[in-house]
Amino acid sequence: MGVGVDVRNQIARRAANEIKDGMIVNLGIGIPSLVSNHIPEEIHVMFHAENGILGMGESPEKGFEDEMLCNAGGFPVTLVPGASYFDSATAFGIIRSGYLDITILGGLEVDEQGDLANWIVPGKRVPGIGGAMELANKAKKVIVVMNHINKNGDPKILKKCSLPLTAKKCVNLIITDMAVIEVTEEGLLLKEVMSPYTVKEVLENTEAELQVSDDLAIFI
Amino acid sequence: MGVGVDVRNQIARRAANEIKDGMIVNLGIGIPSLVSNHIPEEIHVMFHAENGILGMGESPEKGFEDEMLCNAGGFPVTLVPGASYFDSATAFGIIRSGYLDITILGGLEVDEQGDLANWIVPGKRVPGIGGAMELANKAKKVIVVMNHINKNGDPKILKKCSLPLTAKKCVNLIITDMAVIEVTEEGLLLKEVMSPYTVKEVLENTEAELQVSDDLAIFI
Amino acid sequence: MKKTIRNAGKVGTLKEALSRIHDQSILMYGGFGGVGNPPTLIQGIYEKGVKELTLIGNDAGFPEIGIGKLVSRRRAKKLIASHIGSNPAAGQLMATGEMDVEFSPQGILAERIRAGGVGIEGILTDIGLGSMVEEGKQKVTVNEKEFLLELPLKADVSIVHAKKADIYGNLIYDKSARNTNPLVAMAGEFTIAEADEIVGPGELDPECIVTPGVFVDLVIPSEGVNWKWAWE
Amino acid sequence: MKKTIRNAGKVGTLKEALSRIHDQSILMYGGFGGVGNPPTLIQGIYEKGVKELTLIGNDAGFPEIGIGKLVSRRRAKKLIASHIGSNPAAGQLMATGEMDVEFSPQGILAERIRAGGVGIEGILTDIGLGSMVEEGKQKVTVNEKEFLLELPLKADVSIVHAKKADIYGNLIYDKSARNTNPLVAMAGEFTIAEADEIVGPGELDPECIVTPGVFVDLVIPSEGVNWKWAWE
Repeated sequence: MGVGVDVRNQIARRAANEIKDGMIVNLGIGIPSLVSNHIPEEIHVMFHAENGILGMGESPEKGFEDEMLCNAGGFPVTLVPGASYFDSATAFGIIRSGYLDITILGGLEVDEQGDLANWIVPGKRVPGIGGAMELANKAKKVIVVMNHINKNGDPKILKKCSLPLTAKKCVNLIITDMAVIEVTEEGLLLKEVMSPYTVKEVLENTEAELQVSDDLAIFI
Repeated sequence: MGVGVDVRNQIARRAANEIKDGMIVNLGIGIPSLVSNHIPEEIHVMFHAENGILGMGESPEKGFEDEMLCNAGGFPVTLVPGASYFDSATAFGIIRSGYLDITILGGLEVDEQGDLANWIVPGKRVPGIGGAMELANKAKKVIVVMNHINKNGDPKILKKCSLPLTAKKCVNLIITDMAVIEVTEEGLLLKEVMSPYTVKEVLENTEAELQVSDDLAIFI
Repeated sequence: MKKTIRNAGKVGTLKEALSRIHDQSILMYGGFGGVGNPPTLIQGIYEKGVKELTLIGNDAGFPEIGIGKLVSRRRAKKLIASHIGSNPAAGQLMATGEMDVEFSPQGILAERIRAGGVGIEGILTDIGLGSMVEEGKQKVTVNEKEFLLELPLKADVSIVHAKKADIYGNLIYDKSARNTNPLVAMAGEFTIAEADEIVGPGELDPECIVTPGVFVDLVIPSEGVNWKWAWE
Repeated sequence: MKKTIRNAGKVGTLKEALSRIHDQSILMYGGFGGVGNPPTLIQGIYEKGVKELTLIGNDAGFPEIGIGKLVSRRRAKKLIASHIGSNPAAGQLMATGEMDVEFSPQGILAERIRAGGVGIEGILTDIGLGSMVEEGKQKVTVNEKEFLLELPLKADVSIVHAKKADIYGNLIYDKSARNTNPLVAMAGEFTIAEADEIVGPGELDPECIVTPGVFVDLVIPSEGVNWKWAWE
């Protein structure tokens, strides 16, 4: 099941709420890349890219792209004041040393332990690891944004991941088209339901055990 | 036994003869640092420094020193066109990957195997390793310049080094105030005698076995 | 890895460059998602008909973009990269067994290339531990913690794309096209840079040179990007 | 090594800087033979009376130059360096056992500091094999060849000397005073840069920044070199 532009932006908008002033943030390809569009003006964030940029700004206007200034997904970006270029080894030095406050990644499966699978479906899809393994293992906070169910209608939030893992016990927060779920020491905690879904629909479409938060909110 | 300025320059002048057009060369502290004064104008050499310079030029004139532009020994230098700055990790990357055509080092002891000791006299003198271990192990050609005998009058070219080694089987050429000696597969070969010494004097002041070259020369 | 260095006059032609690249060469390339892949050299390799290459680089580009062209036209028997998602041809060749693909986590790949360039014989990391990545790799225990040993990567020939080069081979890059290029430039037994501009001695600021010329053997003029970007 | 990052307004005072440096701190310093040692911070540490430091850096400076002052005034209980020849006080303190000295080959020391900064857990090298340097070190065999395992170095506080800094902590250095400074800047749990000049946002060329600001926690103005050089 694909999700439409509005829903993708709803997810991105909710993820943007996690980003606070002064943070260093890395956004993955796909829905994560939309998050930067939803950061309020007064929040100053340094966006990091694996290819070697700290301080990416918004997308350039059509016709003003610089083909040699792109994010890790290969799409043109701009710079903010204070930005710098460096090689990819340094870019990952920043990641491995734990300087990223938040990384927002896509996911194929997440489970009750906070394990993440997002790089390979053996025999079917082999996009490769990219930077996900380092990002998921080393960022201070790992947010996974994805559809709640896959295109066959099966849950992607599982008791135990079935696909090869990207990283173990790494995910802090899951944001889907249906729900916002926190990974806690005691398991998965349903904190918010995305409008127009109900708690019942979320539970039906989740294989993992979900505790429902006492102050459950609705995100519109 | 110290050696005077003239003799130090004689050694440096002889060492300079080994440097050919287009080479990348690293000079150690002491007598080696004098070598650059003896390179003919038409020979273009890129001098490398461990602190992170490729392309050092001659010493600045008195009063024109830049305290932030120094060689690895801490003495002011200048740059030639095509020079670059980099960090010390890269400086040693250049060394370890074998890009230095020649390194010219001082020595405490050299032996018949080409082993070099030049960093420590246990209990007496502990200057530390510095870059000597990497230079001696990885440069394409290692030239040791030193006094032929130590201050007690004892030979420094030995059957077997007694001091802790800097590197094994690393030395290609030894240039002293008395002689020029090549390290060959068959042992040490006396190639030149430094004026005003005689072969007999060289042999008397050398513990290692020396073969005398068929075309022995005198260096004035 | 000791090589003959020429201090000056490293500027040459595409033909000279291609004379260094043969069937079965181990070829390392700079670039990230096509950006920073050297277009003129890749086109030259393609037109020369070189095949059975072992390619080492960040990714497989796109089918018609950058290094992707050599992959999709079946010129590689092996690819060492961090991902191939943007080039479906790479996935197909991997599935059919026509091309062997070895994955490294992206930053570890970068460090392995750097290690090859600066003469480091291995690095320890916890990245990939407990994942498919650890298969076949040696583990080393330090202070009771286990790490994966990752080995350096080197190449017969490295190709990079620079913004400016001088005749000594000193290089500066163009914005995010820097990416893996400075690392790849160090790891080639023979390193070829194609540059958008070639300048005389002393015209590059020594403080801003990213790759010291000692790592570069040949500089050729670039004819510029000859593909249409995915976003265009 | 996770630290609190402030994106802007990293500019502070010497007093703030010194509040981070205590007796028994592990202190790493940039510089090579005094050049690139941060003079204002070193003088401040000296005047504050900090003692029993573990110092990590290329060398011991000269008795009255750079980091040498802290060594010759007995402020260090341990020194990890590549040589101490230019500071006789260091040799004396080592001989009497007042200061513990650990030597690393110079380039391996630089790589160990870099490894600490970029989150690499160990490096393999043949440098030092068969010498005194291998004492007490783990060996790892790869493809039947033996290598020494060298471990990363990190510090509680790193101090560096920059030519220019901006308010984000981005740094550029001054000629050969760059040396170990960019490596040291990455390896501190808390990194303090003293800069000859502090500029506003966007005033440093992103292509020429050597240390990205993310590695730097505090920037203070430098009062400049306050010693006489050996060559003067």
